[in-house]
Order: sequence, then structure tokens, then C-alpha cells
Amino acid sequence: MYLKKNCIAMLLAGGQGSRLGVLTKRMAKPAIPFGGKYRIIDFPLSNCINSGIDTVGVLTQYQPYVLNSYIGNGQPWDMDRIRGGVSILPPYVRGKDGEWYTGTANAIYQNINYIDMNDPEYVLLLSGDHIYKMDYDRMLREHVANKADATIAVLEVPMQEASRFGIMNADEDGRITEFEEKPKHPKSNKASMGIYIFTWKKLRHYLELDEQDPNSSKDFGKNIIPRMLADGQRMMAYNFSGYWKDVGTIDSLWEANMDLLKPNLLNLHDDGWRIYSRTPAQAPHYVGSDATVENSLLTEGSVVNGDVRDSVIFHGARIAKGAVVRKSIVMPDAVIGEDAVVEYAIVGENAKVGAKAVIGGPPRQGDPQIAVVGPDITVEDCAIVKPGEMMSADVAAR
Amino acid sequence: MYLKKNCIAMLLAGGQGSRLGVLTKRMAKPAIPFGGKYRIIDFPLSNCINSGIDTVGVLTQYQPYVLNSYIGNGQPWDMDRIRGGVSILPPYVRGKDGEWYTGTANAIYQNINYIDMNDPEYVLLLSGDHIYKMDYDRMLREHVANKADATIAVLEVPMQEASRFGIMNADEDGRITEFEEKPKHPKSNKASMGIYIFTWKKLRHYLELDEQDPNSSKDFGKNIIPRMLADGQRMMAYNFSGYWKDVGTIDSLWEANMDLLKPNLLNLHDDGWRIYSRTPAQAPHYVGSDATVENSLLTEGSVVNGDVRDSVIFHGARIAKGAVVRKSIVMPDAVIGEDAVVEYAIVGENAKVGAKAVIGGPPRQGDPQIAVVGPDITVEDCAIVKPGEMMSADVAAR
Amino acid sequence: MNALAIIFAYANNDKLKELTEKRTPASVPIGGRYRVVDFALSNMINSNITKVGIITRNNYQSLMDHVGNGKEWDLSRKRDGLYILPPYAQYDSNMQEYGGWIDALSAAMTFIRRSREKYVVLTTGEYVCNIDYEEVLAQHEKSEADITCIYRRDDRGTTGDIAYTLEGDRITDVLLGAGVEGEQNMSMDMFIIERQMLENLVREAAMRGQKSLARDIIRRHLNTLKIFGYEFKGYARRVDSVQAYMQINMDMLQEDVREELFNNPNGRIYTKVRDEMPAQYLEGARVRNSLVADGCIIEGEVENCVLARGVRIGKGAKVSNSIILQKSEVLAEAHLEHVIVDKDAIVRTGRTLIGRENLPVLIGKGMVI
Amino acid sequence: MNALAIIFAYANNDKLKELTEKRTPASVPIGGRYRVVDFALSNMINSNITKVGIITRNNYQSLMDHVGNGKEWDLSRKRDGLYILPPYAQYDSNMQEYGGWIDALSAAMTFIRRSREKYVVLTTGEYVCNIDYEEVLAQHEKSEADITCIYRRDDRGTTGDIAYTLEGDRITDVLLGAGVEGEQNMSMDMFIIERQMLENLVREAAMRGQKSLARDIIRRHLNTLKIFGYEFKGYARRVDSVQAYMQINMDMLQEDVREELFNNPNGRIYTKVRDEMPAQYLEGARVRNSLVADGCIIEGEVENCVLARGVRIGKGAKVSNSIILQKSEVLAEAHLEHVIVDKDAIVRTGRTLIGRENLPVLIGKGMVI
Repeated sequence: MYLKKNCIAMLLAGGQGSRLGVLTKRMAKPAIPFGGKYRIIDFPLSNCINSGIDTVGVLTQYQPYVLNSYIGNGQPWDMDRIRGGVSILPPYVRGKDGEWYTGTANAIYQNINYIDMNDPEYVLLLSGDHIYKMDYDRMLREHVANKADATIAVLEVPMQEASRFGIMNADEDGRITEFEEKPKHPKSNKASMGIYIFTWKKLRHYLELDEQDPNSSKDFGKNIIPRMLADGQRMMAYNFSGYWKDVGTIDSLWEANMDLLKPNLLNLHDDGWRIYSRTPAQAPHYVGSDATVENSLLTEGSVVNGDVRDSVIFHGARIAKGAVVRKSIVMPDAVIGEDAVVEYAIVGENAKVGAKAVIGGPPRQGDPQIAVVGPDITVEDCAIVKPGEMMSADVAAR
Repeated sequence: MYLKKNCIAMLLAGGQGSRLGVLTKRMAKPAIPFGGKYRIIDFPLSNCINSGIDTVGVLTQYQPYVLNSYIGNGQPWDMDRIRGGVSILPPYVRGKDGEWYTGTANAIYQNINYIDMNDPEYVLLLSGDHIYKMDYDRMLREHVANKADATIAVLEVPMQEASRFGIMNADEDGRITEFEEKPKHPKSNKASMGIYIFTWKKLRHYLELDEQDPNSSKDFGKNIIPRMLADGQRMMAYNFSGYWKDVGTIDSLWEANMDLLKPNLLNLHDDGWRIYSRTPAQAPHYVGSDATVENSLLTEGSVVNGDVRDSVIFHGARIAKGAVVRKSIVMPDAVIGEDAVVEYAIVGENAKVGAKAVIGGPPRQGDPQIAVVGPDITVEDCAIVKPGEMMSADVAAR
Repeated sequence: MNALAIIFAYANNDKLKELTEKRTPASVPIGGRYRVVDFALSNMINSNITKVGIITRNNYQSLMDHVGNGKEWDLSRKRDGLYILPPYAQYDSNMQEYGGWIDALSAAMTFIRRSREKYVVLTTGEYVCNIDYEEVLAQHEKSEADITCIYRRDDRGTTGDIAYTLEGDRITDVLLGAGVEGEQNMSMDMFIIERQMLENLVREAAMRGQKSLARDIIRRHLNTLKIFGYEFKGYARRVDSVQAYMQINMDMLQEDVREELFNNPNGRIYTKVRDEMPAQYLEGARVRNSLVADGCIIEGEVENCVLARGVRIGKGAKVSNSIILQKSEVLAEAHLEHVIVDKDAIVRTGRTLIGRENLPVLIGKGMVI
Repeated sequence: MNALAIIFAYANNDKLKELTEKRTPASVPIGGRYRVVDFALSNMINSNITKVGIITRNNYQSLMDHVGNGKEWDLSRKRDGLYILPPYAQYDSNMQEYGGWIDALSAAMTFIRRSREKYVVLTTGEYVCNIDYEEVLAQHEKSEADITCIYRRDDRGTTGDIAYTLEGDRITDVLLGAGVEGEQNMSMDMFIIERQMLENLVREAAMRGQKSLARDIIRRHLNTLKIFGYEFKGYARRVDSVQAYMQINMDMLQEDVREELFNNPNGRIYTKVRDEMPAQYLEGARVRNSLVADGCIIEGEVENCVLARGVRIGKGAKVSNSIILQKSEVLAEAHLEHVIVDKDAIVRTGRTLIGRENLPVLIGKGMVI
């Protein structure tokens, strides 16, 4: 029956993403450009439509303009549906007072009406800051076959890194026996990916319980999951293998972009699993007579007259003659001036790097230090931004 | 040029509408059903698209679910546009803190970004609680021809009622010289209809000024308009003639519905000026073998087996055999039981009136006293709701 | 549902007379606000089939106008959605008119081949019913059938109809053409089959110059393939004659038929929304046992009728056992019994027209009588 | 803009050779990610024309596939939007192939008559340009013209082209057919006319059996109607030969042409979005003076080329002065100069193909060379 939805998704896109600094000053984290023509939220949204889930509520309260206008009517993701589709869900006033979202669980709690209106059997809970391709329908089928109350997607991480994650300890049938948030001595390496499927009736019950608990911080990881476990609910782990990356920091954002240049890590050429995005209508990119481009991604509307290697160049970006771009990310409509040198750097949307300016540099020793030029920032001719520096104001020549 | 919008509309739909009592308990005023198949917001939205304005921001913060899902992707109003269309604009968090809309001017102020993104020359400001048909394009053309900073639509009201309205005093060229809110001794009978066109640059300036004024109540009528007048800005009156009704009270809502039964007050048969609405897919209405229907409006999905006169019956409503409905409004999916009598009443969405129940009654003397049965309320068999009573809880038989 | 649908929407006969002079049977108005094809399209979306091809041949402008971009059925999509498959659109179509479904399917083969869905639902656009193909597919998969043919028990077979003989659920014979008497397993011309198998069967049949799905594919393969029947037990009638057309409209006056077709938990019947205002009943209106669409203005007497949107019944007019299609006007004091008035027609003041139950008077589109 | 648009999208000749074997000129791929008709459609929406009819005749499946429901151009609307006007869709169309625009307009007359817009913009779907019809209409209204004919100054006229003689802005003669030499006022086959006048002129011409808009309407009425010219001064070329096709693609390598066509404040050129990933340049890629669409994977050398989406250039391959259409692959060590490779073709490892500037080698759709 068409009007009833079997499974809908709720996408938590409210995070301020303060660890991304100047990049999230004017937009929510899920709206950050990624991979040449995408924004982070394209990944969960495309995963949804490719998994047959056409009803997605996007919970947002922080700097929603860029995200809202990016999502628009949902058409790029084939979610401009008459029934279902993508809905932006901000906090609202009930009765006399309004209440901001105080935690992930509270955000879902405040939207119980939205979920009830769609009357689903199952609710898929997603984050807006992960890069991966995943068939949620397979996970849903396991959830149904297991008659689970909740199913949590887990990824095996290197044991030495396990203490940075929420770790799920499961028995041999995959039933979760214990959940430890960032354990000092992890018992397993199955890290929660922040992707949950709940049987809606059950989740609804626990959301209401949790809301009444004055000591709860209204968070899924801290409150709902432990409480359901304690109550002996049937919680299953779903093993995911494949590329998955949290891009919540400058370093991980840079790394995930660089990962796209490596073959076989994350295949975006997959006709059966397209990642959709909203792009401005621009001509194919142009590479000039004096340009060189190797081991890089380029997309529509960009113009390269300089020397680009090991980099990701977004739509509308322009690299002038003589400019050198290495191991860098040049975001939409950014301009790199003549003979400028950009290395191990992220240049934000619409930033202007002047002629002969120098942004970042190769690592002397140890990990690379990524330089960041914020969106709309102007770096004057001959100015210098040192490795690891983050510029949130215009940079004068030194 | 297509990307730039000449004029966009901002629709204030945030009002709680407390004077409508139980009818607005679970929905914002603009979402209230009206005229058999419409909701109040259909009128301004249809006026917009018929006037060639395809970009509308709907400012909402109170009980937005019904309104949001009613508006959906905007398709019924032909506003499911890739560029433009209808956008729901709730309050959001900027920087660290969020701020609810504190007044009409503040609501627009908080959405300056949205307006700037559309880069319009002019902004049309509308309310979500008026029933009328109006060509905003004509008003816009006058605004442009007059080189006005603001143009305010006015309607001539009977002089004795003028003290209930905001009154615009204008010179013979239509230039507004004075604005008086509910004057005791009105100098003219030109009442503001709450419909404004502003030249955006000018309005933007005054919104920013007003926001910095700690004594301002951030309201268009109380602050922005008087201030612009005081500064000698060019404010013009636009004379509207035709049907216009504020439906902010139970009595005026009932009257406006009854007005549709009178010929020549508000023509909804107008092929050149359709009022669009989102309706559930239902069969044509059915009138049974024992039914009588006169001087009434009926629409899809309703089934009448009783006796209906001088009434407006919404989609999905059912009037059982022997039931008598007079001078009443039966909202969507409401059921009137066998031999029940409903007179001078509003029966809310999905309410159930039991067999032989009596709702309301004719006026003994003076104005009619409208009985109201709230949405989803059950009135038991043989129960009585007196004229003028408003039921917000189930009614037992007396 | 992992299936695409093909709706055959062109006329095989002219039994609908003037009603199909300017349209195909699939786009004939019915039930006050629908076109016949609305049932087929809504059944698809309600069964979660989101890729639908409509095969047309001629006379299809009114059909295209009606289905438009498919938005009303939520079939306006970036991937999949609604496809009109007109003739002559293919660069290699040198055929004349389709001789049968096999010709039509051959012409649509590029569309079918490019699809990813596992199954194909084939159906005509001429049936009025509310059917859940997900249930049919469940039986198809459970029985491991190669082809499932949907039928109904009915005794109204006419010459040219097809009936099946069954043993259990398996079809053992296909009865063609002969006027079938008594209650039979009448074909509803609806089939579920794997896409790849359909491609092969159609290619093979086309190479032999065969035309008919029932005769040349179903009957020929009764022994070599597992061909099963699925009995549809709900209301189902084909709009294939003026009498059937009249009867289906009248059936909709019955509450149980209306509930099954239009308030079915399986899903609603969607149609193009016209944004007419609610129907207006004026002083003097007397309406009994009738379906009335939005936009009507009624001042006269109406009994046992279906009035489509925007119809006007003048003061003192008496209309009974009739179907008045959209925007037609019956002026004051006119008197109609057993009449079908097509769109945009006018029945003049005082005019009387009386047909008989099995031979209604038909007033053509735009006529002034 | 108070106008509807009619785009004529069927072939008048086969000068595009294999490029139009399986498509109409309007749906030929161009500029790496576009189809020719994208320019006409985008010009309409950028001029705020929201009702657009596309007249097709045959070979139009690829065109229908491309424009789909019109969403990419924001022409998927409840009122108005995009209408495909195929032949044989009308109940009264007994004509054979359209003999000229007048036949085609006659067949589309119901569509035109039902519109409410005051003006009609007529255009072919074969021009590459970025034109603002609002500006043309402003001149049309200011000059109180009956018909405004858009032209460009050009010396590339060929036999069959139409040129105008002007006195001031008024057209005083229409030069037909003869190979025109030197710089002329070449017709761009774009016209603005009041809808009602168009209806009358077409009806009148059709009754006389006339076929050509230029010869039978424009030239015949030079003295009786006010027929004005509008000079379009921007970049404008018609895709009417393989040489023109090659040249237009090469023109797009110039920054000024690209800026005018694609970054014009008048509006962008929209096309069907295919959601390919960004182009990948691998180690060894050497690309110079080329346009490269998304989805390409480049390991070889490319110079003075237009590569459409999803093209692969293998290791050690050398491709210059060529156009490679979508999803085609040039395998390792192949060598191409002055070649047009249509969709889905494969140039095998080590293969060499060398055409000449005015006679490119053309490799057909899906071929393996």
C-alpha cells in the first residue's frame, strides 16, 4: 500500500561541526562541499534513494540556509515526491513555548508527529557527516529477519583505534550484549557507525520514557541505546564492510578527499549506486594550453591554466596560469591567482588567493599540517598562509 | 533573467490564532479548513501564483505540522519549482543561540538571508488569515510606476467600523500622510488590509534599524510603517475593491463560509483566477435517495443521506439519514449521525456527532451564536451542545 | 515492487462509438472525475510500481493531455516514472499500425530492455478495478510460475473475449474468440512475467510474424512453461461497450462498489486535479442517488445520475439515469432520461431526450441539441 | 513573458549524416554535456517563457528521452510547462509527413488555440546561442510590428538559407534558396508574432495548400503587414552540417564564446543532469586546450578536443582536434586526429584514424573500430 511507508529515514543534520572551524561558520556540517561536486549530505541522501527509501526527515537547527536551499525540493535526489520526499524539520513552538533540540533523542522526540504521519514500521536513523556507500535495504532486511528491536551498523576498526569509538560487543549471533562509549580497554573492534534501524513502536516508547527522565542528556548513544540494552531489548549488530569515514575534522575532511584519488577505496563511478548532487548549470571544465593536470579530480565550470597534481578541484574554481596546486582541495568558485602555490591546503568556497601567494606547504616531518583559507576570504598577492594555519579573515601580504 | 526574482512574497503564517480557540489547538490559523475544500492559506498562495509570483517564503513557528504537510512540495499551487517555489521558514540558530520570532518585523529580519539569496527588487508581505482574490501584479505595477518605497493595500470600510482597523490617511495622489492604528475618531475609512509591497533595499534598511531599537516591538504596523512615514519615505495607498475578510474569529470564519453561498460576493468559479488546494484523492460526492440538499456547497468524498440546507460540507464528511444540517460548516471527515440536528455550528475535522445529538441552534434574538465542536471530538448520541458553546473535549449525553 | 508496467492504451474496436471518436478508450471520462486509465495508473503506483510505459497508437492527444508529466500519480521522477511510448518515435520503426500486443511490445523493446526491474506487469488501460499487483506477484513467486494470467469469474463474456481453463491454479487451455456462455474464467488481459522471458518470447513470436499474446504466446507455451491463473475477486469491469460504460457508472452509485474502488486500503484512485470549486446546490435543487463532481451548479432535479465536473443543471430541468460529462449544460426545463451527454455539450431549454436502459441516447462532444 | 514558444525539432535534411541517423538534429550531443535543443529550451525559460511546445515528426525517441518531463528546465508544471507535440496524436490528423512549418503549425493548432498568451515565439531547435527573447519582444512592442524576424549578420550562408533585405528595421524582401554570398542578414528562423494573428495567417495559408512560413507568409505579407527585423549580435550558429557541428564544438574552446554561451547574465544553459562523478585525471594524463565533461577517465594525451561525459582515454593514447561523445572509449596507444566518435563506440588499442579539418572521420554510435 502506497500511502504507508515501510521505512523512513531521519537524518540528524543539526550539528554545528565546530571542529571544522571556519568552514562551518556559515553553514551546517552536512552542507560542506566534498569530492569535487558533492556536499557531505549527498551521501546519506543518495544512499537512501538507492536503498528505496524515499521519505527522509532532515533535522536541522543550525545555520540552515545553505543546507535548505541546497536540498530545495529534493529533485536532484529524486525526492520531489508528492507523497514522501525530503522534509526539513526545524524545532517549532508547541503550546506557548518553543524548545530547541537538546540532544539527538530529543530532536527525534520533537518530531514524533512527523514520523506518525508517515506511519512507518521502521525508522532509519542517520548522521549527516559520514562519507560512505551503504545499502540500507539489506540492513533493513536483516533487521526484519532478526525480528530485532534495533539494529546498529558496525564496522571493524583497527584494534588500536577502537578506543576512539563507541564499541559494540555482540554474541556469535550478532546480538549486542554490551555497548561501551570510547572504552579504554575495548573488548572488540566493532565500532558503531551511527546508523540505526529501529522498530518504530519500540523506539517511540523509549523516546517518551527518555524525555521524562530529567537526568537524561537525551542522546541516542548515551541514553536510548544503553537503556534499551539494559531492558533486554533485541539489539543486533549489522556488519558493514567497505569505505566509511567520519569527516568531522579538518584532517579527516582532507584525507577523505585525498582518498578519492586512490583507486578502489570509494568507487563513485558506480552506475548502480549513483551519488546525486545539486550542481549549478555550468559547461564542462576547461583545461588550457599551458596547463598540466595529473592524479586529480576536476568538474564542471572549473578552468585550469596552471599546474594541478594530487588535488580535488570543485565546480567553478579557477586556477590561473603558473599557479601550482598540490595535495589540496579547491572548493567551489575559489580562485587561485597567477604563480600562487597551494600545497596541503583547503581553499574555501569563493575564496580568492592572490598572485604569488603561498598557502600551506609539505610536511617537514610527521603528519601533514593542512592550511585552511575560509570561504569568501581574500588572500592578497604575495601573502603567506603557513602550514596548519586557518584563516577566517582576509590575509594581507607579509 | 530567470535566476533573479523581480518580486517575492513573504507570508506571515506564524500566528497562533487563539481567538479561534479549539480550531487552532493543533494547527496554525492558515491551515484551518475553509469553503468546502480549501484551507485559508490557499487564498494568498493562489493569489501569488495567479499574479506571477512563484517564490513564497512562509514564516511559521507555531504548530507547523499540518501546515507543512499541507504545503508539502507546493505542487497543488504549481510552486514545486526548481528555482523559487514555496519555502517554509522557521526560526533557526545563528551563532550559539536561537531566537524565536518576536514580532512580524523580526520574523522578516531573521530571514534577510533568504530574501537576499533570491535577490528581489520588491518584497510582497502577506498575512495568512484573509480570504480574498487580489492581483498583486497590478499593485506591484502601481508601486513601480509611483516609484514608491512602500505601497499598502487599503479597503474602504463603513465609516462606523473604521475605528476597528488601522486607517491610512492619504492625499489626493494616494500618498499616505498618516497612519492611525484603531483611531477613536477616524479621518478616513481606508483600512489597511495587511498587504504591503516594499522596495527591498529600503525595507532591509528599516528592518536593521528597527532591530537595533530596544524599545521596538518589532512589528510592521507598530514600528516599521510609522518610522518610514516619519522619515518621509514615499508610502502609497493601493485601493482595493472587492471581497476581503479577516477570518480571525469564530464568527467571522462562519460568516465568510456563509458568504460563499451568496451569489456575487466571492466568485470561485473564475477560470482565470483559480483558487488551488491540496485535496485527498476521493470520488465525487454522493447524494443518497432520501437526501435533500439546497443552497449548499458539497465536495469530493462527502456522502449526504440527510437534509442539508445553507451549509458548507467538506470533503469526506458524512451526513447520515435523518440528520438535519442548517447554516453550518461540517469540516473534513466529520460525521453527523442519524437524526442529529446541527444548526449554526462548526463541526471540526474528523469530529463525530452521535445519533440524535443536537449541536447549536437558531438565534433567539440578535446575532447568531455559533456552536463549535473541536477537531477529533466525539459528541455522544443524544448529547447537546448549546448555541455558542465551544467543545474541546468529548461530549457525553446529557 | 521489482517490476515495470506496460499499459496498452489504444483502441481495438469502436464499440464505444462516439465516446472514442476523439479519444482512446483509456481516456474516456468515467465516474464523474476520472478517466479510465486512472485506474490502471493508480493501481501501479499503489503497488509500488514506479516505472510505467503507456503504449499508444493514434488518437492519443487527449490521453497525453490527461496524464501530462505524471505528477498526479507521483510518476514524475528523475529515474523511472511515466513514459509515453508513441508510434514512430523509434528510428527503426517502419511498421504500420500495431497488429497486436506482440507488434506493440516489439516496438517498445528498447524501453523494456533498458529497464533493470525483474518483472513486467502487462495490462490494458481499459479496466475499472482496484487491484494490488504486489499480491499477484507474491503468488507468482510462490508458485514459481513463468507467466501469471489474471482472470475474473464472470458470465458476461462476449465474442472476442478470452477465457482460461484451469486445473488448480494452472492454466490448461485458452479459449479464444468464441462467444463464451455461462460463468467463465474471463481473462482480464493482465499478466506478470519475468522481463527477460518476455523479451525472449516476444522476439521469438515476432520473428514468426505472430501477433497475439494470448494465442501465440500463452496458448502455444501451455505445456512448455508454467502458466498460472490468479483470480481477482473484487469489482472489475472492462469499458468495452456503451452498455458496459453506462453500467459501470451506475455501479458506482452503490456504496460497496464506491468503497471498494475509491476508499480501498490498497490505495486511492488518483486523477488530474482540476481545482474546481465545490458543487453548488441552489434553491430548487433536488438530487437523489447521484454522484456529483466539483464545479457543478445544480438548480434542477437529478436522479440516478453521474455528473462530471462543471456540469450545470438548469432550473426546472429533470435528468435521470444519465451521465453528463464535464462542462456540459442542461438548460432550464429540459428533460433527459437514459442519456449520455459528452463534454462541452448543451441541451437547450425545454428539450426532451429519452433513451432506453440498454440503448442510451448519446450526445457528442460539443454538440448543441 | 506573455508568450508561448513553439520549437520545431525535426530534421529537414540529412546533412548531419550519421549523427542524425538515430536522432533528430535537436538531440545531437554538443559541447561535452549538452544536446542542441538545450539552447532553445534554456533560452525560453531564461526569457520567462513557461509554455513550450516541441513539434516532432519522426526519430524523436532520443529527444523525448532527453527532455523527459521538462524538470531540468523547470518546465514540469501544473499549468503550462513542456508539451511534446508528436504527429498522429490528434484525432483528425490524416496528414502524412509535415511538408513545412505551416503543416506542422496546422497540426499544433489546438495547442496554440487553447493558450492564453498574447504572443508566440517560433524557433527551430537547431541553433546554438544564448538569446533574450524579452529584449526581442520589447523591440517588437515598441515598433508595433506584426511580425519580428530575428536575423544575424553572417557570410556563411549556404543554399537553402533565407536572408532578409531591410530598410531601417523593416524587412522589404525575403531572399530564398539561392546560395547567398558575402555578409547578409541571415534568418535565424526565429519569429515573434501575436498568437491570434498566427492562427489566422496559418489557417489562411493552409487553406491554399501553402507550406513555407518564409515564402508563403512573410514574403507574401511584406506590404500588408509590418514585418520587422531584429539583429541578434551575439554568438549564433546553426547545427546544419558536420562542418558546422565540428566548428561549434571547437568555438567552445574559446573563452569568450564559452563565457557568452554558458556564463551569460541572461541565464544559464540547462541540460539533463547525469550525476557522473568529476573527471579523473590519472598519472600520465596530458590535456591541453580541451573541454572535458564529468565522468571522464583520462590516462593519455588530449589536445584541442571536446570530451563528453564518461569518455575514457587510455594510457598512451593521443587524441587531437576531435570530439568524443559520451561513454566512448579510446583504448591505449590509439591515435585520433580530426575524428568525431559518436556515443558508446570503442577505438581499439593502437588504432590510428586521421581525418582532415574540413572532413572529419565519423565513427558511428556503438561502433567498435
